[in-house]
Amino acid sequence: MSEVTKSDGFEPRITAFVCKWCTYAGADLAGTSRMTYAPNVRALMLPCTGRIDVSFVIRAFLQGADGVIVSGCHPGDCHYTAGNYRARRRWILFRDLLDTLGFDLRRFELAWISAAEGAKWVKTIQAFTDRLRELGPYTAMHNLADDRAPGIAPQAGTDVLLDLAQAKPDVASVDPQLVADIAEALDGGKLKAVVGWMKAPTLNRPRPAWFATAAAAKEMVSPNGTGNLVRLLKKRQLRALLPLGLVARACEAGALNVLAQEANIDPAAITVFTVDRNGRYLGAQNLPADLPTDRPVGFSDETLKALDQLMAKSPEERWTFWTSQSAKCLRCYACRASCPLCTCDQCIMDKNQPQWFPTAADGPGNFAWQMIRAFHLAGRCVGCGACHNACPAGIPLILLNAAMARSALKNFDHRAGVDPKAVPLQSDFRTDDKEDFIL
Amino acid sequence: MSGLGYYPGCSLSGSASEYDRSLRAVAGQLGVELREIPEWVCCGATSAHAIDHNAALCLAADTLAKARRAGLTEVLAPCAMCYQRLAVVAHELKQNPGIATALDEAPGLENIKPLSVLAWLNNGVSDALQAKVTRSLTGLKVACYYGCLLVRPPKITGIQQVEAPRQMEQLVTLLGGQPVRWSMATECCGASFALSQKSTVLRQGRQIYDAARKVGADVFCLACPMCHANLDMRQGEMGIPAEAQLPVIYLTQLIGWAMGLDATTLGLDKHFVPTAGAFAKEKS
Amino acid sequence: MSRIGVFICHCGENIGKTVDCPRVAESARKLPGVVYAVDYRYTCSEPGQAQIRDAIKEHKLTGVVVGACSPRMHEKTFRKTCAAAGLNPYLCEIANLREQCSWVHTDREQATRKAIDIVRSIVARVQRNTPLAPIRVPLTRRALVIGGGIAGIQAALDIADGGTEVILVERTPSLGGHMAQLSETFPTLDCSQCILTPRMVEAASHPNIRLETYSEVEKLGGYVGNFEVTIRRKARSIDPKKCTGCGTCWQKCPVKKLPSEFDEGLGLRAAIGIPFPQAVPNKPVIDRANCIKFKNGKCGACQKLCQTGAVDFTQEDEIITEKVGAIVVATGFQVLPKDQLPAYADGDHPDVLTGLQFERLASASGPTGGEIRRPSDGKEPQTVVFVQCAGSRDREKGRAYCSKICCMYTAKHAMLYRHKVHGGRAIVLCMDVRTPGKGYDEFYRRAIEQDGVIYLRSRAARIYRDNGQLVVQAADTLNGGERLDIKADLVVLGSAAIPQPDVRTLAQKLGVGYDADGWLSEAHPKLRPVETNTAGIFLAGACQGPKDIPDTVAQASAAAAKTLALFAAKELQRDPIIARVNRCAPPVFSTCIGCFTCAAACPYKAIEREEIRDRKGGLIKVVARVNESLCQGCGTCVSLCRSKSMDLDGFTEEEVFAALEALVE
Amino acid sequence: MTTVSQTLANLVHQRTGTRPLDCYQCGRCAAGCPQNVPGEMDISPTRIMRLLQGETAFPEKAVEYARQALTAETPWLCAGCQACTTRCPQGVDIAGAMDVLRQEGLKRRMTATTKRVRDIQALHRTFLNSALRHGRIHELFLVIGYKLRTGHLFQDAALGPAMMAKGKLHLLPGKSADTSRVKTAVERLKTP
Repeated sequence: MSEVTKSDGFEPRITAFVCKWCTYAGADLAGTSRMTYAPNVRALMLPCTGRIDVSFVIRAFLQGADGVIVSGCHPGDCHYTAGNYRARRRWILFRDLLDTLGFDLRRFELAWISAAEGAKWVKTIQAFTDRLRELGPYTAMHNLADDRAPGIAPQAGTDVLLDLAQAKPDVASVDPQLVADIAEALDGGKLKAVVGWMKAPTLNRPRPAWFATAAAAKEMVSPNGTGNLVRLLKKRQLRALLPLGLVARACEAGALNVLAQEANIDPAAITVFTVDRNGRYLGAQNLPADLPTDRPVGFSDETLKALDQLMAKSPEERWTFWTSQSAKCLRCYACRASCPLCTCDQCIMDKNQPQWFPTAADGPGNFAWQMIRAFHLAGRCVGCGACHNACPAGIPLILLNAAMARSALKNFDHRAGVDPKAVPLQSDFRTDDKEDFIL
Repeated sequence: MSGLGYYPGCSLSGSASEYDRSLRAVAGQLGVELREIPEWVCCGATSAHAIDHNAALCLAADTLAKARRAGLTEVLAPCAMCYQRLAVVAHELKQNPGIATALDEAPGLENIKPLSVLAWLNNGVSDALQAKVTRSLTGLKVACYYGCLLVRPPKITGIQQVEAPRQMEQLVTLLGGQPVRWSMATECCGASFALSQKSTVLRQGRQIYDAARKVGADVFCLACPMCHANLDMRQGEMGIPAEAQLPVIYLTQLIGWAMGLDATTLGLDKHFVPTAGAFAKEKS
Repeated sequence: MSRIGVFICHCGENIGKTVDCPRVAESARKLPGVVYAVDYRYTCSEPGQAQIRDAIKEHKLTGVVVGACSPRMHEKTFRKTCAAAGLNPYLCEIANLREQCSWVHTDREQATRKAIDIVRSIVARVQRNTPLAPIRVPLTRRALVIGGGIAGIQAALDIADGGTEVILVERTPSLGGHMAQLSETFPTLDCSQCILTPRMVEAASHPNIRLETYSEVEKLGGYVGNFEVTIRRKARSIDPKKCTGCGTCWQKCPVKKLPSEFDEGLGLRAAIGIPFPQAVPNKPVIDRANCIKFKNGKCGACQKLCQTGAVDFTQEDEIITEKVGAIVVATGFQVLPKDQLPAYADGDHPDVLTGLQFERLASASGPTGGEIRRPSDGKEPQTVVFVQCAGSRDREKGRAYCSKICCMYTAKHAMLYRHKVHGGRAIVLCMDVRTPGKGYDEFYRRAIEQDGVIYLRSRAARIYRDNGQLVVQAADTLNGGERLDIKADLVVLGSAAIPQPDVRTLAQKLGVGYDADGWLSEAHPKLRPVETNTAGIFLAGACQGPKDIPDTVAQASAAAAKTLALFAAKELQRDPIIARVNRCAPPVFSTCIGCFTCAAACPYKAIEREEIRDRKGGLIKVVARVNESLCQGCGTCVSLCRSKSMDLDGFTEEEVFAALEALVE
Repeated sequence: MTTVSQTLANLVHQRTGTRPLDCYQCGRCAAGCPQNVPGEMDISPTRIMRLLQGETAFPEKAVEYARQALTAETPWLCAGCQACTTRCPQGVDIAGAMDVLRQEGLKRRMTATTKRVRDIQALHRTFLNSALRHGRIHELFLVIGYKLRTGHLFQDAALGPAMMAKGKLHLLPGKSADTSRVKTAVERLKTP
């Protein structure tokens, strides 16, 4: 910080991520044309905007940047055909995430700058620097980055109250036709096991379980538990029991569709016993499982209402809310473990070469984790709320997921878990994807 | 079923009453309940859009609003001009929600769908229609005359075959008639210039007549009161001797006749050029 | 511990004037891992380079950072210098102190601080760099040319003359394409067949060319240098080895009244035969859809009468696969069918001709022997109206583009008509007449000045039948837009050139891009006009966009040159900036979980499935694998990989992270 | 002189969503226009489009070009048959532009003043007034209104009785409909 702070005023620190073929060349052109601009920017060259990861941006802010700019070839001009179109999708989603978090969007700039647009590079950098000089240091972010003390309780009076409790359902009796169908499939040898719910041994709560015989299936209770059964497919033991049945509510059916989309399961090896939200058995089917399409899959009306409440607050209020929430995070990763779609063998948060974000349960580490988690689920999360219900610290995690799902729906008419044959949201693009923030 | 919205428009309430009568009779035969839009107002054609953009939009939008209030989602507008004005405003409402606002209307007015007589007969009821044909028009050579606004412009009407439309020919064939191929099917008749610039109407009408005559047509078939007035009332003025004049028959009259309805019910007696001859030929 | 050398260049005054180079070198010297740092007046000069080479040897450097001009300027130079001293070139990185620092800033203090930051960042990055070696790919020296029109013939001949084997695939029974149908060619009016047929024969008899006529490409696998193509040889029902091309069969065939495709429906053909007398090869094909034998088992006259027993009704399609190293796509174009222009006499009038139909009418080998007679009644038309832009430059109902060839061929048509019908009236309806090309404008002026063709600046609104008479509705836009209804005996359209209707299917098979209209896309509109985005596949002729014969031939030769240049190398070498999926020790093998989010995003289809199996062949897991030959190194897959199991050589996660982290002191 | 706050070309763009500037003067509108014949339109539709282009392209002549377009008889002799709009290869709504020229001409009090144009305007005015006042058009009243406005008292004198005999012309007005909402809306749209 001290290096660039002039005695007569604040000098922002700006990190630029630029593509090699257009913007880097455009910045070179500004040099060969002997234009001048503020010296605050440090540019890192990447081959393509497609290579520019959200981690770069998060990390740049956490290590003290007051502003970050990402720039590459104009749509249609990508040296690699379409890297910038995919980047555009990425930044549309990511900016919506930042907005949900109450991030100061004036500090994150995007621009298409071609190799011929030296003047645009100069103008963009100069305007961005001037704006950041005006805004001053990004204290809110620096405070978060410096916050190495874990487990701070929410500051009194700063918390935004949301009607979003964790669910705690009781055991209920199951549709007998469901049990009969499952028993028949198991008896007939059509399925090796069926994943469903049983009563927890000590509590009056449903607990996930799998049933390998018709006799065992008598223990089945109504599928109204708080987790997502599809999570169990991460278990090796269960994977050995194909073909497999699964009692599926909308969110489970959706999650199965996503797994099929990502080649994680063989659709032919799964039978879905569909139930509606009241536990009524609708019948057995193969993937793709049918889903309601009237809203982002699975998100409850309460969740969407709470998201509206949150978004009605000012960005500063949202920032305070999320930093105080994230401070409660223990980094127990119950959210990760409970998620049916956190399928990585090795999570990026556990990777240490390089280690993008702190592993400790501190301010920057927790915050980065929540961002990465939400972003990795963008276009995938089916809104089951398992993470939300599993969080021992009571962080309303579902809101970030819902914000991403809403962004995907609004910007790309994308609903997660609907079509196993669809191209994954972030892998796909349309040449006419709409945004209004890229210069 | 809620029945089909019906917008007769001014002409069908006046000089084109036989179009109205024959259409209602045909709908009755087909079992389609027509529900006239309560308190409908004039669509403004052909003058409103010529001199007052906003008046043209509001007049037509008001009718759509009244249709919606009556619980209707589709509005049959038999008059080609009315149909085109309603279709234009439905299109315009999508771009310019201010029109609905000015009328104190909730959004979504553009979802009320205007229906031309061709769209109605071809898509909705053609099977039922075929079943009702009792009197084939065998041998009757029909010049199907679309005029302008039944098909144009395609952005509004959604009809792609705008240069060589065949919807009316299909219906005539269905009735056993023999549509002729001719060159003036979508040329203009001169429209409202009948009063203010008569030379246009006489010139265009004569060209249309000549083209139909040359290919041996027995009758004109059309679906626009303005075209009908210009062609039916003025063949004499065009210098065509009475014995060579061609009857000008509404599509619904032709259909009604094929269904076995009598001439008076269909208003065939209301024409300037006598129609009996054409049907006499068919009978023999 | 790494041993990095840092070389700060003054670039004369260019950097030195604004940036305090000695201070930058001095600060670099203090960085961890740096064992040598120096500033010099011109590092790119020979003594400057010698300084680097010497330092590498003397200080046993494991990495080099040159603080100088943009890497786009001299990265290659300095990497070569390092390689000469035995250091892997990819361990050398450039800190851009000129274009993005000294030249754009004026405050010496601030510029120097920025330079120090940049050098620190690059030093940190270089410490993470790994040695890379260029990727070598083996090469099959054999080319495939798809399409046997003039473009394909020319490309095949040029490649074959270069000493390389060529397979020339044509889907119709004969070589020749549209050029064989043309009467005369502009601007010289030489006879098209006279100049084309010798080339067809040459192609057929060339020792390096193998013809596959009446055949189509079914499937393409592999990548540049190593394609594997599947070709369907359609059943001719004739054994070409036995057939002598005597012609008895088509003379005796009882089905004679089929519309000839070659004559654009203006002439007739039999159910067996060759498309035109000069066809290459001169071997007939049975049209099974119309042959009586195939319809009801009777007839068989051709078989009975064939003296060599060449007719074989039982022949079946044959599928062959071939290995090739490069592909030239020369699939050509079509002209717009007239039924797509309903405003022009409902799109079905016999006396409204497409441009190609008029070529047949004017051709000495055509159905009328070159006499201009109208199809409806065989009369000689006294007024012919030529309607240009029939489907072109009509973004609302047709195609927005200019078809490029119509102005010239219409001038030619009008001229030919006037040559053949002396008293006839030729009226051309045009918007602008576009005649760039050698001798082209002179040709068009000649049509007006010498041959008396009338040009009317108008677009036809409508063409209609008036009691058997065609009437063209026009307006003289150079005379205030006055309406002119022209009575015509014959109308000839300047029909738009359109892509082959099934070109998209072919493009998808080949992995080649196409634009919204369906023209195949070149890699760069200016600098790479014959390459496609798929390495090893080139374009020739009108499949890429409407083109006349000279342009087509030029592009075909260019595609051939590109193919031969590719084949000139012993093996293919590529920059090793490519993505990789990580591998680690069992039982993990790779952190990749095979979600293939990367594969869906790869613009080059470079990501494949790899099955990891145990010794007994049991499947352990499925992971992604990057095909080195296809990957172009954009890194989009890395960003999409949630577990970061994918990485990009040259821009690895470690390298980017180090460079970013080191921006903060 | 009229102060022109907005070019005619811009108004056409606003009201039709298409731009006269897109016109490339191919003449297809003129070629297919039933009224672009001797004795009818004085300027071809193609030339009207060119005038609207000139109005934008040459600001120094904008007023003059606008005047030429507005005072031509052409917009008033356009029958609104939409053939031009339908066929325009550039998608320009030429018939819509004619509407705009008529509307603006009346607003700026700058139109052709020939007898036949005055007749046409009189009919339109009579018609629109009648529609807005009564909600529906009564044909006999329309004809009478028009004749009173123009003085063409005896035109088509024989047609009236003949129509009446056929039951095509009614002496008494039919139902009328409420237009108060429409009139309010028109006023609201006038002052945005």
